[in-house]
Parts: sequence; structure tokens; C-alpha cells
Amino acid sequence: MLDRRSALASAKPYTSSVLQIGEAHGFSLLQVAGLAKAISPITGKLPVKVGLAVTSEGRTLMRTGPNQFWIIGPEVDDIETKLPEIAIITPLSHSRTRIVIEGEPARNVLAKGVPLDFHHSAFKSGTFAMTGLHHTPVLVHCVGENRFEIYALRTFAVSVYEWLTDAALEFAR
Amino acid sequence: MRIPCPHCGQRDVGEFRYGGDASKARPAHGTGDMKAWHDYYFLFDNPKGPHDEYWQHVLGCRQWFKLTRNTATNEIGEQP
Amino acid sequence: MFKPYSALALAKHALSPDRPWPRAWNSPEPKSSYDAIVIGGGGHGLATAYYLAKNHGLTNVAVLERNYIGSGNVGRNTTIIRSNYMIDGNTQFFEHSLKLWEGLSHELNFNCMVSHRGQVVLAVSPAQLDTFARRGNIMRLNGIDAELLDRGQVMKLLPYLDYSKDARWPIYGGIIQERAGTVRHDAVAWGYARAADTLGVHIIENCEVTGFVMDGDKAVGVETSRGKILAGKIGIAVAGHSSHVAKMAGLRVPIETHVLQAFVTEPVKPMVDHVISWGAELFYLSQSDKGGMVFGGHIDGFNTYTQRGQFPRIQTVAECAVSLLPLMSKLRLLRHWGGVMDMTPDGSPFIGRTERPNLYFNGGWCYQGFKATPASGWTFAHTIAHDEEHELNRAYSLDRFEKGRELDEFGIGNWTYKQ
Amino acid sequence: MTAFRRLDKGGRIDREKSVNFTYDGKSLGGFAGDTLASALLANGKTLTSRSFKYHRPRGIMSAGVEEPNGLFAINGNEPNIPATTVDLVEGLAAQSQNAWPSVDFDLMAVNSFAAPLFQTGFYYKTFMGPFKKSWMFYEPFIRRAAGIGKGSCEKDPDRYETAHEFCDVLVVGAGPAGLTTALVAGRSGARVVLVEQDLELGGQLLSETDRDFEMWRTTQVAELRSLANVTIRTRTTAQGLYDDNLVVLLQRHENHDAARGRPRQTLISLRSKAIIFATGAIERPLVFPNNDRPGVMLASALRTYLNRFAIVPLKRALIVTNNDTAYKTAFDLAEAGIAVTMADHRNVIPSDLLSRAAMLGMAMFPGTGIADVEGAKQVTRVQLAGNHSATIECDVLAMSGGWNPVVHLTSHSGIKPVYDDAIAAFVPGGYAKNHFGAGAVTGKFGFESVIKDGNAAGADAAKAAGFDKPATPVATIGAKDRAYKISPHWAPKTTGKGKAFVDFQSDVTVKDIRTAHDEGYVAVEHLKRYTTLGMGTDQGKTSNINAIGLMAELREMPISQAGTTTFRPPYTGLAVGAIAGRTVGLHFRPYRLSPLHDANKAHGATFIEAGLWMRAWYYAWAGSTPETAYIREMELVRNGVGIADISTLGKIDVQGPDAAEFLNRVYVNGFAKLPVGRARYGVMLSDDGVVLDDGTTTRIADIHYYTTTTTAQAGEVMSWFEYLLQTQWTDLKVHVTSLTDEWAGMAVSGPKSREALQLAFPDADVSNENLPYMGCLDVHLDGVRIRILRLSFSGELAYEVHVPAEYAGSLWEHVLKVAEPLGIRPYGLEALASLRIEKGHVAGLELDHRNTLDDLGLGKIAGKEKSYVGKELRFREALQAPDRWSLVGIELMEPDKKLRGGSILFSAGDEIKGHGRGYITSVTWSTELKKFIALGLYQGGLKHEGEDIICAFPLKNEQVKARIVSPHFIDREGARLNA
Ligand SMILES: Cc1cc2nc3c(=O)[nH]c(=O)nc-3n(C[C@H](O)[C@H](O)[C@H](O)COP(=O)(O)OP(=O)(O)OC[C@H]3O[C@@H](n4cnc5c(N)ncnc54)[C@H](O)[C@@H]3O)c2cc1C
Ligand SMILES: NC(=O)c1ccc[n+]([C@@H]2O[C@H](COP(=O)([O-])OP(=O)(O)OC[C@H]3O[C@@H](n4cnc5c(N)ncnc54)[C@H](O)[C@@H]3O)[C@@H](O)[C@H]2O)c1
Ligand SMILES: Cc1cc2nc3c(=O)[nH]c(=O)nc-3n(C[C@H](O)[C@H](O)[C@H](O)COP(=O)(O)O)c2cc1C
Ligand SMILES: [Zn+2]
Repeated sequence: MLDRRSALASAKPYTSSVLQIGEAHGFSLLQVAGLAKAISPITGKLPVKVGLAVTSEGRTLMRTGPNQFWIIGPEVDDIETKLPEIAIITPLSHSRTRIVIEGEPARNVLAKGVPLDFHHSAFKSGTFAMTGLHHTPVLVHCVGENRFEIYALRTFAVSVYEWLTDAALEFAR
Repeated sequence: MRIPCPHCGQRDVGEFRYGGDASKARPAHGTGDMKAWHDYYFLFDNPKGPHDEYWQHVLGCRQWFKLTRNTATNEIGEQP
Repeated sequence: MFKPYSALALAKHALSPDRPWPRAWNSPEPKSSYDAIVIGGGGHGLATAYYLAKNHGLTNVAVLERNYIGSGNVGRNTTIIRSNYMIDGNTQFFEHSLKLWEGLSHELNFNCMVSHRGQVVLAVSPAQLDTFARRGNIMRLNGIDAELLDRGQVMKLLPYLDYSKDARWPIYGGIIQERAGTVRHDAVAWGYARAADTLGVHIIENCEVTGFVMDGDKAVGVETSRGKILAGKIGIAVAGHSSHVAKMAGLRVPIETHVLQAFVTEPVKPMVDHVISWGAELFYLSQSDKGGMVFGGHIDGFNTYTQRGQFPRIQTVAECAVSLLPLMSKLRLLRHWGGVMDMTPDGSPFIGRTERPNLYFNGGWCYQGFKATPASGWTFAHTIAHDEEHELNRAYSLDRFEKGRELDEFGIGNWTYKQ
Repeated sequence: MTAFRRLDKGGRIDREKSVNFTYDGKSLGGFAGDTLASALLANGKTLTSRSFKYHRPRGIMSAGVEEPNGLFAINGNEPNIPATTVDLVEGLAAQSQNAWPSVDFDLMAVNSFAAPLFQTGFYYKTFMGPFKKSWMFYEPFIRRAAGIGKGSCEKDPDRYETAHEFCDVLVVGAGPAGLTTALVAGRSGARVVLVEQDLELGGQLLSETDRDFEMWRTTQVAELRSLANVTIRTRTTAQGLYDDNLVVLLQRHENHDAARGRPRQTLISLRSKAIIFATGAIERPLVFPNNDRPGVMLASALRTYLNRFAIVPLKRALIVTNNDTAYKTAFDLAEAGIAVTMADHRNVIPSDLLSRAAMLGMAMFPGTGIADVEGAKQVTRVQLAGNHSATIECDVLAMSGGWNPVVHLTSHSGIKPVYDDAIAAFVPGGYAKNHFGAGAVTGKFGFESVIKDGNAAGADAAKAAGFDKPATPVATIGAKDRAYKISPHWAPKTTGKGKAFVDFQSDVTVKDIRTAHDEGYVAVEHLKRYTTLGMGTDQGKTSNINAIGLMAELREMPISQAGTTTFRPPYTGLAVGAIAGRTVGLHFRPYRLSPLHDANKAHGATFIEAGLWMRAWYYAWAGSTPETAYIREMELVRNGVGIADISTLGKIDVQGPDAAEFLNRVYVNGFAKLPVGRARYGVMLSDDGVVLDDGTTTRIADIHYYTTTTTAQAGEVMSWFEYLLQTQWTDLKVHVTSLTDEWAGMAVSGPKSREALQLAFPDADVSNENLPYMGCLDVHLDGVRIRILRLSFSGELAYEVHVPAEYAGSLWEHVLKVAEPLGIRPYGLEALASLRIEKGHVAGLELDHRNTLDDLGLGKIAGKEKSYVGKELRFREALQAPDRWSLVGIELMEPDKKLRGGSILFSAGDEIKGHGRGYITSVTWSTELKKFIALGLYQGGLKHEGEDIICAFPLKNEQVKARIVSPHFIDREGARLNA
């Protein structure tokens, strides 16, 4: 009866032979605040600094603040129940829309709006940055040579998506 | 201007929000000391030169931090 | 040898070009002492000196300017004058100022090009239109002109705005003050300087005040880059440098110095006949008599004494310009610059006495000091001459926050965290 | 009449590719590689424009961005474009400006006759009478006369984009200096970006004829292109330098096509670790009577037209100079078979130049300058004066007054240029950290020294960027530099009758500068502002230094003391649209959509912009205009049940051992004792004691709270919480996270709301006992956790249903479907806002940061004993005054009239003027009372309950009678809430 509906459910698809932009739906996002020492026995080794992401047992672990982590797991994930009492847990699965952009021009398209260095040597796979795109906060995660996942606030997702597809218009079919 | 977020590194000023003079000590609550609060809230040294101040990486990690910036040149020094 | 300006004088001069025009103002050596000194040769300082001489007969007066007169904000603002204020105290002050503007060119015998071309403030929501209405009603109740405009009327008046479906915020209407407008900014400094000079005031440029000469609590003179100068009374009118100079007298004031940027495009034939302000984001624009679009937005958002701005702000202002007025897209920016602004917690200024006898303070003008220039000089001169507030600047005391008498005209609260 | 012609061969133009364009509607031809300027000259268009003030005939004067005269409207929508900066492309339409009916025959030229009246500053001296506001009469005429070109009101059809870039070394300018530095830095392995505003690399070398230079150039360019770590951007101008090594570049694209997403221009924000300025130098004119006639141009420009574009004067050129560089032009022309006469201000001319000149048969006039230039529409004859007085018939007069290094960018950071006597020009006054200069910009004008300079700067910059591997320097061609000698000549002592122009675009003459001097406008900035010198589209690139030199002479002071005016970005005109990029129109600001947006749309919502949000304003079922629809929606809630989207509320997760303490501090009322499972209304103040925001907070668990804020203040409050926790109360163990996007919310309101909930959540116990007013209940539906808060904004029995955002749409539909028998319908923002007025709830219009707790009638909720943010300053004298304007209800007493928001309130007997006693904040039609009611602030507040007042709305000439009443128009006892 209740079904999940993405913020981009009615967004116009983007098609191109060199670039894909779309939503990667179906993940869970848990924000955990607390000391890495206390959390890592459950999650696996946590990244040492903000901006690094590691993969552990099918989950992506990101350090998003001095003592704050994001655990991105499968849509249904029971890790919440296993985390220690003293960790402060905030489920955020619905708060972010994940937009994927992949293809040779992906870095160029992102650089049109994100004030970061998208050179291959500077923004490497496995790193992420929390920054601004189109006046909204986004987390940009590099997950491959030319593949990025963008976590946009759900209520801004349509705007961010439209902005991106507009920026990618020159590569559209 | 580029601002060094202690967590995310150098970023453009556009990602931040300025939070005012960080050298001022916030008075205690509950003392009823109106004068202390007035001076804290309404008066500024506003120096032409080094200034300790708060910034929040509002489009990034959302952390507040202190830095010293020279208001005559906008040069940013160490974190105090 | 004052030579009045007029069309006739110009014609005569054209016929005998070898008799040069006299200097607009002289540049005397500073005397060792004056009855009164005004620090700061901006609009406010020069106006103050003029009215000290004109209204109060105080002519043994010097204006000390560290650079050239008009080098501060009077020479770098977007020149908007208006009196659409709704808080008791502000309304009367700014209307008095507008009235003074109306006769200023005549009074100074210097054409300041006071252009009553009208200012339209555009509302982007029905609720915003209501708050504009409140302002307009107060204006009308105080004998100030104001008209409410619905969307259709705005479309007729300003046909070049974006009314299409592409507009992010539709325009619901607006309010117009026909008497509002623009003034040739530099001319204000020069006109007041020339008129004050004619009355005997010394205008001393390249003279930076570096300290005060104190007799106990009392200020009795200033140290300057051109030597010590004593004075019976001293007025500070240094705008963005207010804290800096006040500190020399041991005063700490409710002011933080921020940079505000301004922009001008290449000159084009008349396209925009009004001053336009927008309710979506702080943005204002007019076309100068020379033809350039002069516009601006918010302060950059952090304190600085550098007269140059940050690029992200330049972009947000350009975004406003093109989004509201598509005609701006192809026009090319000629120049942009910054001015350092004396921002106050409630957005309203200070004119009044200080804790130090004989020392008077004028500052905290935020975005709005240009339009205030005549009234500011008028009331500050009164305060200096009589050691008491004029009824029009009574609300502008330095200690108003202690009493909880904020004059928060725009309801923004403490700007440090908000802009 | 014409002064120029195109040679049959030579130049860098591509004669295979002809290009057609129009000039004032007439078709003309040129070649690829031409600029509009060269094409016009090649077509014999010597007179191209009219001057700004006097409408004097003008021609193209330069070959670069410094062009003051040759401005055109391009393609009908782009005014004031210097022809020298426009690449000739097929179909280009150029239109002349500022002349009527045509540049050839311009009636406005009558201005010239009145010229003595238009002396500098004339408008400050006149147009003041006869009335106070007389300027309003004159201004339209002045405005129409001013403003060079015409703008277009049409929407710009082109597309502009922005981009961010980073690199190790940025090189601005691709002359020999720039090519050298870029290559040296590139060889070190650094990421190098080389930008050049021209479409070709080479700078001054592009105007050379020497094969060695061209060999050198192509060699370096080839190597640069081969380096993967070097990015070359031509047609790209460095427009401005900003703090911390941000350089803003504007790139112009050839194949732009908005429909296919190809921008016309891209504005690049580039941050570089090190920057090399290799911006070269611009030649300056000489000042003499009638030096503005068409056919008078810069000597280096004439050389560029000759060597790069194969354009020559018809027969004879006269060249006037005060330095050696103009001889290059002279020799090249002579070698091309053009007769050349040379006038040199200097008495002593280097002998090698003299002998070469003699060899080429040039006429030489040392110690000689120009007394006058004749020719109505182009130069025909020139009078020489000085050691020689002669009259020379010629087609073209080329001038060189020396060279001004392009110090603009280095000066943008606030570093003032300094005067260098050796070259009689200003050079950079130093460099910021990691900035370097190379080549002519530093005052070095010889090729060999430029290369040497470039080698050093390139290595230094690479090192500064962290690449200190010694790099092989770039080889020179082993030529010998000739010493640069100049004897500055700022202006003639007398100018006779002819106007001697200093600023061509702003029509500022020597006489104007003298006038400014007479009147005391002697500071360079006063000079500029009084005469408008240097304020045109060229920003005085050719005029400023001459004017400063002249003024310094008049003041009898060294130029170094006079200084320059401030250099400001942009370096050249920069379209406002290019700065804005795609962030315009609908993309101006992001819009924020509720998780229920699609559902709202499906149910016929009309949306309204509220800040960044798009909110459902009213629904189609209730009507087609907001004025009537909201009333039906209100009735629905008062009599049955409605559902509204409240997802925009700010929501904050507050967790941690000290959560209760934290909330206790930020709210005026206490939260420590709030039982788990219960909600409480709270108000917070700013430090100044003024109300910041209100909302409800629910205790989820002992150390876990769920707080809501108003929609408008959500961001502020969040940042404020973070500020307190991260900087001030770092000992508190509390973590805050925004849940605004995580949770959607819907209000289910009305007497039948409980029944509706029961239908929606059949397994939950939503009875009054289990879920009393201010209670909280977590329920599960299909395994989804849903939070029901029994809160009411409308004053009716009502609930807030909070649900994880992605389930919101289907839950909304579920509720509407199962509660259909109860008549449930959605209601929108207008009704929400109106229902709360009936109940007397304050909202945004009352919480406007001017009001205190007491003003809003909320003083009672503040803890007497506890401390909280804002407590101290809340008690300041004026904030406690008994006659403050405070919250009241207002009832309209004249049934056939209307209450209006923004009305000013007066007591019945008051004179209707001044500031009144208060004002109306929010108005609605009350469906309960069947009349207009309002909330407002009134002097003394409810002390005046029952009194008659006047609501004045002079903007519509209205005054209506009303009465002060309690703001709780309905259900004062709260029976409905608690039902
Ligand atoms: C970009 C911008 C746009 C603006 N737009 C508008 C607008 O449209 N409408 C409006 O009403 N207002 C506007 N303002 C505000 C307005 O310009 C100022 O509030 C007003 O000009 C300040 O008063 P002033 O003219 O006396 O200041 P200034 O002209 O700044 O005068 C102060 C003078 O004091 C001198 N000084 C400083 N320190 C010393 C010292 N130690 N010794 C001697 N002299 C000293 C300075 O050199 C300066 O000349 C704007 C401001 C800026 C920056
Ligand atoms: N006395 C003389 O004979 C004399 C005088 C001046 C120059 N020169 C010659 O000129 C050359 C000087 O070399 P150089 O490399 O220093 O100067 P250059 O003039 O050859 O090159 C400078 C380049 O910078 C570009 N440029 C300037 N500002 C720019 C900006 N903001 N954005 C993008 N591009 C910009 C220009 O278009 C030009 O191509 C030498 O060959 C020298 O001999 C000779
Ligand atoms: C209303 C107004 C109009 C201006 N118009 C022009 C203009 O047409 N051309 C120009 O070069 N500068 C113009 N300026 C900017 C000035 O040149 C100058 O940048 C500004 O006064 C700040 O001074 P600064 O740049 O010397 O610091 C204008 C400034 C103002 C305030
Ligand atoms: Zn950060």
C-alpha cells in the first residue's frame, strides 16, 4: 500500500551517447555521531578524515565531520540495530536523493557548477566533498574514473537535477 | 577569497557563512547582567588588522571554526 | 573670488575663455586651531561643515580628509535617494533629507542633478506587497508620496522586466515613490565643499587624523598627518572608518565595517527611467545620466576594510540583474568596485553626542547614508553647534541598544548572522 | 573617401576563405582571420563612427582592446563593441552608433559648434533654474544625448555558462613572454593554463615580419601544444584578479548554439597556485590638435594592419613619435612601397635609424611635432611644427607616444603601480605572493630581455607552485635588443583652435584638463570624475597616462607623485549575462519541492512561491481563485476534515545526554520536564531578547527530541544551534541534525480528523486518552514508522502526521482515499494561514524580528527562574514599556468593507496622521464570524480590548471602523483542541 516515491519520479530523463545522468535509488543512509573507536567494531574500519570514503561489507562509510559518519548501505539495512548505544544515530535515507553522473564529460559538467578541482589527479575515486551546487548543499562522491554520485537534499533534488541536465545539454543526444 | 575549513581544506568563500568576532567572550546566562550582554552583543572592536572570527562551512561539513584574518588585506593567518 | 555658476556665466566664459574659472574650493594650509573640526570629507562631513557655517554661523571650521574629498562612499555609491521609511524617527529624518535634496542644487549653486525619477520597489509575494503597503501607508500619513501598483500597472510602467513563465518569482505588484530618485554623487561632495569654502570653511585634503588631543575626558584637538590641530568641538563623520577613528578617542561603537560592491555597465541610450528595487533578493538598479546601468546588491557578508569585493557576490548580483531585467544580459560590465560600509546591528545610523565632551559622532549609515547626506549634515551641525540633539536625530543615539530602542526598519535583526 | 587598401598578398588572413558581413546594412567582404576593424579598413571605411559629445568624425585608432573610437552595435543586440575585438564571421551585422541620420552625415555634429559651451563640467554650472526641480526638465535631453549605443530589450537568445578551474601556474598573455613562461612552467610538470584574448598566440610577434620571430613562435607553440599538462585557451581574457589567486576568465566560443547547449561565452573562475602576468604593453597616442581625425592611428596598430592584415595606406603615411618603436612601422611601410614621412619630437635620433630611413627614402623631420591635422572626414593634410614647419599631404597619420605596460590585473589586488622614469610609464608596484610578471608588462621591451625575463618568471612560478625541478630554459633567437629611449611628450603647450584629444571616447581635450586644473580638480581621481576621463568603455587604456602626465606638468610635480587612478575589473567589457551564466530565469535560484509536490499537483493544487519553496496555495476542488477557494477550504476544516501539506516546516533532530539542557537554554520555556511522548510549544529569542522563532518540540526518548521551526527560519535556527553547540557550549553533549528533508508532514485537521486518522491507521489507538492534545504517537503502517503529533495550528481537533519523505505521496493518497466518506479534501497555504488567524496563532508576519515575547502575548510562557538565551536583554527598558505595540485581534465593524494587511491603526478619536498606534499584520475572512478579522499590533495591546479603532489605508484612500478584540477569535477555552 505505501510505496516509496523518489523526488525525481517525474523528472525528464536525460539521454546522451557519452554521458549518463540519472538517479540511483534504493539505498539507506544512516548518520552516526560518536567516536570511531566505538563504532568501527560494527561497521568496519572508518575513514580517518573528512573527504574519504571506504567500502566495507557492501556499505560505504564516509567521514562527514570530526566525529560524524555516514553509512550508506542497501535499501534495507539492519546495521542501525547493531550500533552501540552511545552512538547518536539519525536515519537520513529519505533526506537525500542520489544522482549519478557518468561518462567522459562528467567532470566537465560538474565543474560548471561545483567550485572544486575536478582534475583526475585532484578528485580521485574513493573521495568525496561536501560543497555547494546551484546554491544548495551537496555531497559529491567520486566512485570511478568518470563516475560521480551526488547526494542532494531531497527537496532540492529536482532543481539540482534540472541544473545538471541543463549543464550537460551540449552532450545530450 | 579561499577559506581553510579545518575538516575539508581550502574552499571558496561562497561555501561559508561569517559568524562574527570570535575574541568576544559570551557572558554567562542567568546573571541578569544587562551591561555585559549589551557590550557583548552590540559593541565591536572592528579592528583594521588581524581579527579572530568565526566561520561556518555551511555548504560543506557545517562545522563552525575560528580563524584569524587581516581585515585590512583579507589575508588569512593561522587558526587561533 | 566666488563666481556664481549659471548658463549666462557659462556663455560669457565661452566668449572669453582666457579668464579661467576660479577654484571650486581652496586648499589652505591647516591652521593650528579651529572652533570646530569635522573629520571626514565625505558627503556627511562636508554637509555638516556647510550647515555649521550656514545655519549656525560657525565659520572657523575645518574639514579634515585623509585622501581627496569624496574618496569614500559618497563617491562610490549607487546614488539612490528616497524617503520610504516607516519607523517613527526614520520617516521624518529621511523625508527632511529628501526635501533638502529638492532645493539643493539651487542652494549650493552647483547642479547636483537631483533626479526625481521615481523608485519602484517590486513585490514577489502578496505578503510582501502587504508589508510594502504598510510602509506606503505610513508615508502617506506623514505627507510623503507613495502609490501602490498592481502587477498590471508595473507591467505598463516597466515593460522590460521579465513577466514570462521563466521568471523564478513572479511580480505581484510594487510601490512607487515618484519623488525618489538619484543624485550625481560626486557633485554632492563638490557642491557642499564649494559652498562651505565660500562661507570660510577650510577644506583640508590629504590630512589623516591619527589621534585625539585629550584634556582629561574632553577632546580638544586632533593629531593628523599634517600636524596637531586644536578645536573647540570635533565631529567624526568617517563612515566605514568609524570604529577606527572612535577608538582613537577610546570609544567602542556598535559598528562593524563591511564591503558593499557596486557595478556599472557601458553607457547606452535611455532604457530604464526609474530606480528599481526587487523584493526577491536585495537588488537595485538605475541608469545613470551618462547611460550606464548602476546597480548593486547585498554586502559581501564579512567585515573588511578592503575596498574590493569577492567574486561570488558579483555573480549573485549579476544573476539578479539578468533575471529581473533580461535586457541586462548583453550589456557589458564596465567596472565594479567596493566601498566600506559602517554596518549597525539594527541597520540604522547614529548622530549625536558621545561620552566625551566636545566629541560628536556621526556614522553607522549602512546602505543608506547617501540619501541621508543633507539631513545628516543639517542635524549633525545642530548637535555640534548646540551640544544637543535636533529633534530629527534624537532617535539616533549611540546608546539606544542599552535602552532597547532599536530602529529595525527592515526587521532583519542582527546582520552578523543574516544577510 | 578612403585612406586604406588591402594588398594582394601577405598577412595572416586566409584568402581562401572569404567572409561576408554587413555594415549599416550594406554587404561587404573580408577574409577569415580578419577582425571587423581590419575588414572595414580593407573596404576603405576610414570614417566609422562619431564621437560621444561633439559627434566628430572618427575612425579606427588601434588594433586591440584599447580601441576608443570604433564601437559598433553587433547583430542588433550588442552595443558598443570595439571592431578591433570582433572576429569576422560569416553573416556578422555591424551597425554604426550615435549618429543621425548616418556617420557620414551626422546632424548631431551641430554639437561641435556649441563646443565652447560644453566645456568640461558645464552641467554642474547650469540647468539649475528657474525652478527647484528644473533638472527634471533638462535631464531627458541630456540622457538622450548621452549613452553611446542602443541596448536591446529582447531576451538574450544566447547561452552563457560558468566553470570552475584549478591549476598550478596560470599565464596571462601569450606574447613572447607568456609563451616562454608557459613553456618553462610546462616543462617542469606543473599544470599550466595559458590564456590569450586574441585568437592566435604570439602577441606582438603576430605583427612582425621577421622569419626568425615566426620560427621561434611556431616552435614554442608547437611544443606547448604537445604538453598534456598545458591547457591553452585563446579568445580568453583574464578579466579580473580577486583575493587568494582567483582569476576570472572569459572565453568566447566560435561555434556557439544555444539550442544545442553550446554557450557563446564561458566565464571561468580559475584558482591558480602561481600566476604570471605577461600582459604586454599598449601604445599610447600623442596629443596634438585634431589628433582624432579618421586616419590618425597608433603606429603599432598601423604596423599590425600592415603585417597581420595586409592593409596599407593608399599612398603616404606620416608618422609622429617620441621614441624608437614607431620606426618599425615606418620601415615596414616603406618596404611595402608606401611613402613615409617621419616627424620625431626628439632632436637627436639614433643614427642607425636615420641611415635606414635615408636608405628607404623617407622624409625625416627631427625635433618636430604636429601643429594641426586637416581633413573633414579623414586626414588629408598635416601641419608640422617645431624645428620644421611643413605641410604634408598624407592618407594616414600614425603616432607613438610611448608604451604603457598593462598593469591592470596586478593592480586589481590593491597594489598601486609605480612610475618608471626610464620608460616614462607605470609598471606594477610589486606582486602579491606567488605572482610574477614577465615581459613588456614589467617595462622590458626588447625581445631577448623578454625571453630572459620569461625564463626566470616561468621557473619561479613553477617553483612557487611546488615544481622545483630545474627546467630547461626557452632558447632566444640571439638577436640584439635595442635600448628603449623615449622623451615623453604629454601635450602641446598651446593647442590653437583645434581640439587636442586626450580621451577620445569621452571627448576630453587638453583644454578640459586645463579647466579642471584651474578649478582645483587636480587630484587624478578628481580629474577623472570631473572630466569623465577614462570612464568610457575603454576605461582610458590609451588616455589615462597622457592625462596624468599633463596634469602633473600643470601642477609642476613629478608624475610619480600624481599617481594613477584605481584599476578595477573587468579588464575589458564583460557581458552581465556571462557573469550570471545559467543562473538566470527559472534557474535563478533553486526551487524547493515538498515530498508531497507530485501528490499536490495530482490533486489540483495551484502553487505559490514562498521563499525558495513552491507551496500548494489552494486546490481546484475549492475554486479557481485564491480569494474564494481558501474560504471553502477553511469551512472544510472547521466543519469536517481537511489535509494540508506542512512538509516545509523546519525539523531538527536533537539528541544526546545534554539535549534537555540544551533546549532549556535556547527556549524561553522549559523542556527538561517534558515527558517522553509529549510535545510542547516553545519560543526562542535571539541574544538581543527579541523573538527569533517558535515551534513545537517533542520528546521522543529521554535524550532525544524532535523540534520543528517555522518554514522561513529553519536555516537560521539550525545554524544558530550549531553555532552554540560547536563554539559556545562545547561541553554540552548534543548532536543536531536537520530532518527537514527526511520527514514530510501533513496536517489532518477538523472535527472529523480523529475519525479520519482511525480510518487511515486502523491498528493505532488514536483515542483522546491514548493520544491527547500535545501527545505523540509512533504508529506503523506497512512497516513504515509514522509519527503522529496531536498539535493544532487551526485551533480545531487536529494532528500532524510525519512520515519519511519517500512514503509521503502514497500516505497522502491513502488518507484521502480511506477518509473519503468523511469528505476529506486537501487545503492549501492560504487557508492554513487564515485558520491560524482565527485562532490567534502568530506566524511569520508577526515574528518579524521586531517583537518581544510580551508584544506577542507570550510573556507568560517564559520561565521565571530558569535562564535562557536572550533573557538579559529582553528586559531592557524600552522593550518592557507598557505602551508597546502588542498583539491584538481586530474585527471589522463595517460589513460592506474590507480589512487590509498593512493598514495603520488609530484610536477612534485620533487625527489620522503620523505613525498611528499600530498596524495590521494579517487579515482573513472569518468563516466562523462571517466578517473580516485581523491580527495586528496595537499600542498598549489588549488593554484596549473592546475599543473602537480606525484602520487607515491611505494608499487606497480607505478608512474603516474596527474594534480591538482578543486575538483568539474562536474557541478561547480550547474545547475543540482537547475534544
Ligand atoms: C557601493 C555602495 C552603494 C551605496 N548605495 C547607496 C545608495 O544607493 N543610497 C544611499 O543612500 N546610500 C548608499 N550607500 C551608502 C552611502 O554611500 C554612505 O552611507 C555615505 O556616503 C556615508 O557617508 P559619507 O558620504 O560621509 O561617507 P564617506 O564618503 O565614506 O566619507 C568618509 C570620509 O572620511 C574619511 N576618513 C576616514 N578616516 C579618516 C581619518 N582618520 N582622517 C581623516 N579622514 C578620514 C574618508 O577618507 C572618507 O572620505 C552606498 C554605499 C556603498 C559603498
Ligand atoms: N619598444 C618596443 O619595441 C616594444 C614595446 C612593447 C612591446 N614590444 C615587444 O612586444 C613583446 C613583449 O612581449 P610580451 O609577451 O611581454 O607582450 P605582448 O604584447 O607580445 O603580449 C601580451 C599578450 O597578452 C595578451 N593579454 C593582455 N592582457 C590580457 C588579458 N587580461 N587576458 C588575456 N590576454 C591578455 C595580449 O593580447 C597579448 O597577446 C616583445 O616582443 C617586445 O619586443 C616592443
Ligand atoms: C553612480 C556611479 C556611476 C559610475 N559610472 C561610471 C562610468 O560610467 N564609468 C566608469 O569608468 N566608472 C564609473 N563609476 C565608477 C568609478 O569609476 C569608481 O570606480 C568608483 O567611484 C569607485 O572608485 P575607485 O574605483 O577609484 O575606488 C561610477 C560610479 C558611480 C558611483
Ligand atoms: Zn568543512
